Amino acid sequence: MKFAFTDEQQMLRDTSQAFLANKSTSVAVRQACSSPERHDTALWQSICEEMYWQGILIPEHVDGLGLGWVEMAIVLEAAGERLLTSPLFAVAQSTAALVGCPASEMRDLLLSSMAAGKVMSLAMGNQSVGWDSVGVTASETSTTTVLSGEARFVPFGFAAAKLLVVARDASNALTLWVVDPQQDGVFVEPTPTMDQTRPMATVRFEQAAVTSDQLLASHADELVSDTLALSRILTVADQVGVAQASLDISVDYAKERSQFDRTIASFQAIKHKAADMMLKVESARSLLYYAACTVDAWLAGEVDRAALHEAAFMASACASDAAFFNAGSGIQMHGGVGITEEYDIQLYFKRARATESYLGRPSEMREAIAYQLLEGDVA
Amino acid sequence: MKFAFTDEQQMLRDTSQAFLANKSTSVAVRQACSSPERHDTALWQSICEEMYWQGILIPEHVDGLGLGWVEMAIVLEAAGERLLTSPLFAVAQSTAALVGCPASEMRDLLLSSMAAGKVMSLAMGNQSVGWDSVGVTASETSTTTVLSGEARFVPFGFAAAKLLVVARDASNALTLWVVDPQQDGVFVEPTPTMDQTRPMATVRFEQAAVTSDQLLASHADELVSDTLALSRILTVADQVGVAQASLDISVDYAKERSQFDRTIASFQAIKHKAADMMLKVESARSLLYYAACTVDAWLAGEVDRAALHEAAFMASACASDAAFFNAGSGIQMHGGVGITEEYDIQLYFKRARATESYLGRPSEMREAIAYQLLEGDVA
Amino acid sequence: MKLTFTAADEQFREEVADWLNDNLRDEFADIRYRGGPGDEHRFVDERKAWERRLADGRWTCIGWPETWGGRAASIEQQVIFHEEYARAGGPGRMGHIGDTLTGPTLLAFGSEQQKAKYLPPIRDGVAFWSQGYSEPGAGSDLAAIRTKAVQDETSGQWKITGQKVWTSLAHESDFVFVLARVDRDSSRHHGLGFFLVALDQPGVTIRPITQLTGTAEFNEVYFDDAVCDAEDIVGAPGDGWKVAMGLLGFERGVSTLGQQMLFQTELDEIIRIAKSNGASRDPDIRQRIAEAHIGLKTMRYNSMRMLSGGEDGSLSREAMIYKLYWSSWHRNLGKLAMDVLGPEAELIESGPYELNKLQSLFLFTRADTIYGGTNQIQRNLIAERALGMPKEPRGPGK
Amino acid sequence: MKLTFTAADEQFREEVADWLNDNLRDEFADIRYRGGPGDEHRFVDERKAWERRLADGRWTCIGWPETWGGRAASIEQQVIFHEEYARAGGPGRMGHIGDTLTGPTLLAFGSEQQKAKYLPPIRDGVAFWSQGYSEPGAGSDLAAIRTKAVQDETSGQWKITGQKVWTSLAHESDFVFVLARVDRDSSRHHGLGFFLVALDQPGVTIRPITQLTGTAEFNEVYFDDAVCDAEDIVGAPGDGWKVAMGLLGFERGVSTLGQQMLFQTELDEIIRIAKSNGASRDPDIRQRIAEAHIGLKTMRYNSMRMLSGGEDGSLSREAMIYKLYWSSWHRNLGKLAMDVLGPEAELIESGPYELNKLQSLFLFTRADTIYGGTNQIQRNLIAERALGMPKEPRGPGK
Repeated sequence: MKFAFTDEQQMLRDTSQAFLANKSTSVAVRQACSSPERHDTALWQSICEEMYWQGILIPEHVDGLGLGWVEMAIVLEAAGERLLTSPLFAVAQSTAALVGCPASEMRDLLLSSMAAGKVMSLAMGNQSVGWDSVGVTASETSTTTVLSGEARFVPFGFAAAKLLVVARDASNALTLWVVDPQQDGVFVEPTPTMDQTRPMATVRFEQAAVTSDQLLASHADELVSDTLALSRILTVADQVGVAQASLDISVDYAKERSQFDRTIASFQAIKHKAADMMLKVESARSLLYYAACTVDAWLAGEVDRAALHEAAFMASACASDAAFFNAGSGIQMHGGVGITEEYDIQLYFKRARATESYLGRPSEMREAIAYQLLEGDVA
Repeated sequence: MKFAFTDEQQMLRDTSQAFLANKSTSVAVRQACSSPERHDTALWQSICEEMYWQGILIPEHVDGLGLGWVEMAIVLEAAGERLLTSPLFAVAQSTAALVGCPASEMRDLLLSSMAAGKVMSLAMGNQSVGWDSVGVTASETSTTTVLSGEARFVPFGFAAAKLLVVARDASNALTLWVVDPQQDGVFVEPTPTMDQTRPMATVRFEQAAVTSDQLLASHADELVSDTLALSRILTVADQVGVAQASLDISVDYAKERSQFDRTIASFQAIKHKAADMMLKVESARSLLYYAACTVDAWLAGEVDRAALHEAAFMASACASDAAFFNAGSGIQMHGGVGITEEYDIQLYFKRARATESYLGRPSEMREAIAYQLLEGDVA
Repeated sequence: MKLTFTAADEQFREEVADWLNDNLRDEFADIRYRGGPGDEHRFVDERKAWERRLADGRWTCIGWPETWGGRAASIEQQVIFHEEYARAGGPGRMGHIGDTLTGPTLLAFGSEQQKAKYLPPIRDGVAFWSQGYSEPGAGSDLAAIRTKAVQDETSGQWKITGQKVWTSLAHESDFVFVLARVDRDSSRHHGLGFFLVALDQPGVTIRPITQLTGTAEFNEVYFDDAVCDAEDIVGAPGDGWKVAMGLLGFERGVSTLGQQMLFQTELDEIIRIAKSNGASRDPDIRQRIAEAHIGLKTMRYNSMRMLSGGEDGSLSREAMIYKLYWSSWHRNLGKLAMDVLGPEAELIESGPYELNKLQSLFLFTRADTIYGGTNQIQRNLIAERALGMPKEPRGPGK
Repeated sequence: MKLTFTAADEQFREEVADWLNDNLRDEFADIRYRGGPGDEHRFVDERKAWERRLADGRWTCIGWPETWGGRAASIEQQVIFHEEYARAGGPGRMGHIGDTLTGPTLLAFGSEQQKAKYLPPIRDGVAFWSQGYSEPGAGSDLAAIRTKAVQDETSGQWKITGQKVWTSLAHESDFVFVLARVDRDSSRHHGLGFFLVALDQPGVTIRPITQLTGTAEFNEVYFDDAVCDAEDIVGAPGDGWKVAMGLLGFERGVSTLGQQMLFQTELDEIIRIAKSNGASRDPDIRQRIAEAHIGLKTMRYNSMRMLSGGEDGSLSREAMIYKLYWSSWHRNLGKLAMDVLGPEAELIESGPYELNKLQSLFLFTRADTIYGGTNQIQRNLIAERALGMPKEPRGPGK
C-alpha cells in the first residue's frame, strides 16, 4: 500500500510539465486551434518521437512502453493543465479499446502502428441521442458486411489514419471494426465545437463494405462498456489538469490585481473560493489516481469489472464538477478580463464544459453509483 | 396592482410583532414546551381574546374577522419569528378546511366555536408512508359508519376540542368528518418530536362509530388536495419568520462577537453568508405574499386551482430552503455557542427542519412544479 | 396587497399590444426577439430605425414627464409596457441607456440647458448613449477612477484624458457619460465630475474588446484631451459621485420586468427543447427547470414589491438583492440550457464563434455576475447597507 | 503507486481481527458500535474497562515506540488496525486523546521525566486526557488566549487561572493539557506555556455545557489558582504555541481512516433504511446517497495520499483540506439521514432529548464544521498556507 508516485512517476510528471510549459503555451494553443489541421502536427511529432507518450499504454511486444494507467494519467493531467491540443486522448482511447480486443495480427499491427505515431480514433457513440448509444449498424448483405449510420464526437477523427468503429450487428450485439477513412462509404467531417482545444469529427457510414479481417471483436458489449469506463478515466485526467490550472492562474491573477488598496487575493471572498477550488481539485486528483490504480489492478485480474466501473463513475462525477467549478470560479476571480478572449481562463472554461458532458454528466454518474449501491448491480 | 401592505396590514404586522416580542420570549418558549400542556394556555387565551388571530380566516357571519390570507400570513410570520408555541397553525388549517366544505349547520357551528377560542386539529395524513397519504378509512357496517386507522403529525391534536378527520371511503373517495376526541374508539397521544415548539399528536381510530351529521364533506379529494396546498402556505409563513429571525439574531451575535481584534461581522465570510441569508428570506417572503394573494384571488374565483397549487409548491420549496439554510448558517455564524442549549438559534434550526419536511421536501415541491411545466397538469 | 390590474390598466395593455402588433412587422419582422443579451451587436441599424418608429408612436421614454415628450406613465403602465414589449418580441432597445439612465439623471440633476439639448434627441430615437464608468484599475472599486478632466481657465472647456472600459456598444453610440477626476489631489469618491461627452471627436478612440464568444459588444474607450463644453458637466465639479450613484439607482426600476420577460422567453425555449429531446425525463433536469421557473417568479414578485414600496426612494431590501439574484439565476440558466441540449450543446454552426443563441447565453451569463458590480460586491453592499454590518479594514494584506 | 497490502500486512490484519473477535464480546458486547460521535458520553465506565483490555493485548498506543510499550506500528499497520477496529464495532476510544495527542506531543517535546510519568498510564489504559485550548474569547482566534499561569518564585510551581471551554469529556478525564499565558505582557502566540494539569484538584471546577441534543459531552473548565508542578510544563515557558501547533498536526493522522470506517457504518445504515422505506426511489435521495458514497471514497484516498506522502512532516495539500472535507461531508450526511427517514425523522422515543442515533448525528454534525477550527478558518488556512494568498489586514472594521 503506497498511494504516492514512485520516483519514476514523479520524474515523468516533472518532464511532462516542463515539456508542455515550453511547447503548449497560450499562444501555441491558439495557433494550433486555428490552424487548418486543428492541432500542431509538429508538436505531435515531437511528442511521439521525444516523449513517446503515445506508447505509454501500448504493450512492449508491439513497440510500446508498456507502462501503466498511473503514468497515462500523469501525462494527460499535464496535458489538461496546458490545454494541449493533440490526438493524445484519441490514441490512448484507441489503445485502451484495442488492448481489450482478442489477440489478432490486425490488433497488434494497429497497436504498433500507433506506437510509431499514427493517429487512430474510436468512433463509439452517437451522442445526439445519449452518450452511451451506438448509431452504426453492421448488416450482412448476401455478399458482404456493410456499416451504416453515424458516429459523432469522434476525437480527432479527421486526423485518424484508421478509425475503430463500434457497430451493432444483426443479433443486436456490439462489434468493433477497423476501417480506413479513405475507403468507400466512409465520410469524415470535422465538427466545429465551442471548445476548440479538443477537436471532434463526425463519421458517417453509407453502406461501407468491411471484410472479416477488419473485425477486431464481436460480442463486444462488455468491451465497449469497459472502454467507456476507461475513456472516462482518461477524461478525468484531463479534467484534473484543467481544474488545477484554473485554480493556479486565477490565484496568480488575484495576487496581481489590486482593488480597494489591497490585492484581491487578500479578500476572504476570493480566498475562500480558492480554498474550495483546491479542495475540489485535490479530491478529484485522489479519485483519479485511485481509478488509475484500479485499472491496473483490473488488468492484472485483481479486481472485477464492478470496481472498474465504480471507480470511473466516481472519478468522473468528481472531476467533472471540479473542472467546471474551478474554471467557472476562475472566471469570477478574474472579474471583467475573465470573459475576454485575451485571457486563458475562458479556454479552460470551455474545455471544462466540453469534458463535463462528454461521456455523461455528473448527475448521470451519480445515478449509476446509486444503482450499484441500491440495486446492487453493475450498471 | 399594489404588492405592498395596506396601512391596516402594516399595523397588524407591527402589533403582532410587538405582542409576541413581549409574550413569546426565549424563556417563555422554553417554559411552554416543557409544560404539561406543551404550550402556554394563558397565552393562547390572550391571543384569542386580545388579538383575535384565531378569527382571521373565519367569516364574519360565524363570528370571525373575515380577513384575508395576507393578514393570516402576516401573523403566522410573526409567530415563526418568535417561535410561538401555540395552536394557531392548527386552527388556521382547520378553518381553511372547513371554509372549503359545503355549507352546513355543523360547519358553521365548528367555525364559530373556533372563533370563540376552541382548538381544532386536522387529522389528515399518515406521514410515515408519505406526506400526502391518508391512513384512515371510513367503512360502512350494517348499522353505521366506522373510522379505522391512524393519522399522524396532527398539530396540537392532544389539545383539540374537535378533530377534523380525513378518511377514505369504500368507493376510494376521501371524506371529511368531525369527531370528538373523547368518543369511543378515538385515541389521541402526544408525539414527542425533535422540534418541541410545534407539538404533534397521533390519532388512532379503532372502529370509531360516526353518524351522518358528523360528515362535513364527501367526495372531498379536491378539498383535501386544496387544503394541503393551503396548509403549505400557512407553513411557509412560519418558515419566513424563522428564516428572518435566524438572520437577525445571527447578525446581532456576529456584531457582538470579536475575534482577531474585529467583530466577526466585519469578515467577508460572515457578511457574504448573511447577504445570502437575506436574499433567501426576501425571496421566500415575496413568494409567501404572492401565494397569500393567490389564495385570496382563488377564493374570489379570479384564478384557478392550478394557480393555487403552483403558488403553494413554489413558496414551499423556496421557504423551506430559506428557513433551513438560514437557521443552519445561523448556527455556523454563532460558532461554538450555536450548538448549546442556551442560545435560541438551535430552536430555530429544529423548527426549520421540522417544517422543511412537514408537507413535502423542497425537491418534491420542485418535482411537482416540473410536472406542471413539462406534463402540463395539476399534480 | 393585490396583484390584479385595474380596468384602465388593462385597456392600456391592449393599446400597447395593438400598436406593437401593427408596427413590429414588415421591415421590422426580422428583428423580433433579436438584440437581447449576448445578441446586442446584431441588427444595430434596424434597431435604431425601430427606435424612431417607437418615437413616432410615443413609446420611447414613457416614464418621462409629458413636458419632455414622455407619457408620465404610472409604474403599473410601465410594467405593462415592458411586459407587452417583451411578449411581442420587441428587439433589444438601442435607446435603453438614454431612456432609462441619461434621461432620469438629467431630469434629476441636469441644467435646463442640458435637458433642452439632450432629452429631445433621446426621446425621438435619434441619439444613442453609452456609459463610461469602469476603468482598468477601477472595476469593483469604482471610486478608484483615474480618468481626469482639466478645465481650460479661459474657455471653461474641459479636456478629458484617461481610459474607460466595458463601454457597451460605444462604437454604435453618439454620446457617453464619463465619470472623471476634476481635482487631481482628490481621492476616492471626492473630486469627481460627471461629463456628457460626444464620441465623434478626435480625442476619442474606441477599441473593441473581443469576448469569449468571439464577438465584441464591449469596448475600451481612450480619451486623449477629449473635449467637453463647460455646460456639459452635470452638477457641480466635485458632485460626480452623487450624480453617478443616483444614476445607478435608476438601473433597478421597471425595466427589470422587461428583462424578466426576456428571461421567460429563454426559459420557454429551454423547456421546449427539454420536452422534445427527452431531457425532460432526467430528474436532475426536472429539478433545475422547476428551480428556474420558481426563480423567475421570485424575481417577478421581488420586483413587484420593489416597485410597490419604497416611495421614499431609498433602496429597499428587495431592491438590494435584485442584481445578485438575477445574475446568479441567469448564469444557472445558461448552464441548464447546455445540459438540456446535451452533447448538441457543443456543436456550433460553422467555424469558430458562430454560436447559437443558447451557447451565447451560456457564455455571456458568466459576465452577468461580474459587470455592474460583481456578486462579491453585491454581497458586501447587502451586508453593509441592509444588515448594518461593518466595512472591512482597509489597507494591504500581509 | 499501489493500493494493495503486502502479505505481512494481511497477516497483521488477521491478527487484529482475531483479537477483536475474541475480546469484543461478553462483558464488552454491549458497547460495540457505541461511544462514537454524538454518543461519547455513554458507557464511559465500560469503555474505560475496554481500554484496559486493549492495553492487555498491546492494542493501545500501537504507533508509539516499543520503549514506551507501543508496537512502533507502520502506517500500513495502523491503517489496518483502525479499519479492523471500526469493522468490528470497536467502541469510541476513551483513550483517544492520550494515545494520539498527548503521547505524540510528549514523545516530540516532553522531558524524559514527563514521558516516564505520563506515558505508561496512557499506554496501560488507566489515565484519560482532555484538551484545554479554546476559551470563551478565543475560539477561531486561538492565539487570543487569556488563561494565565504564574510561577511561584520559590517552589517553581505554576498557578493557573482562567477558563477553558469545549473541553470534551473533562468530567470523565484525569488530566488536561492547558495552553496558558506565562508572560502577562505578551500577546497572541508569544509568551504561552503548555501545561499538564491534573483535573482532580481544588483549583479546578468543571461545568457541563448542555448541547442542542440535551446531552453534555462538552464542559467549561474553570481554573482558579489550579496547581501545576514546575516539571509539568512541556517545553520552555513561551514555547506553548509551538507545542500546541505540533499537537494539532498529530490530529490528522491514521485515525482519520478509523473515523471513515465509522462514517461508513453510518452511511450503510442510511442506505439500509432508504432501501427498506422506499426513499431509495427518490431521485434526489439517490443523487445524495451516491454523493455521500463518492465523498467517503474521496476522503479515503485523500487520506491514503496524506499517509503515503509528506515524509518531511509538512502538512501536504491533501492534509490541509481534510478537516473541511470531512466536516462538510458529515454535516450533509446528517441531513441526508433525516431526509431518508422522512417524517419519521422528527419522532423521538419518549420525552424531549431521547434522540436516536441518526437524530444525534444530524444535530451533532452541525458542530463538526465549527469545532477544531471552523470551515471559515480552514479556508483561510488553505488559502494562506497552501495557496500563498495574503492574510487579511488586522484591526477593527468601520
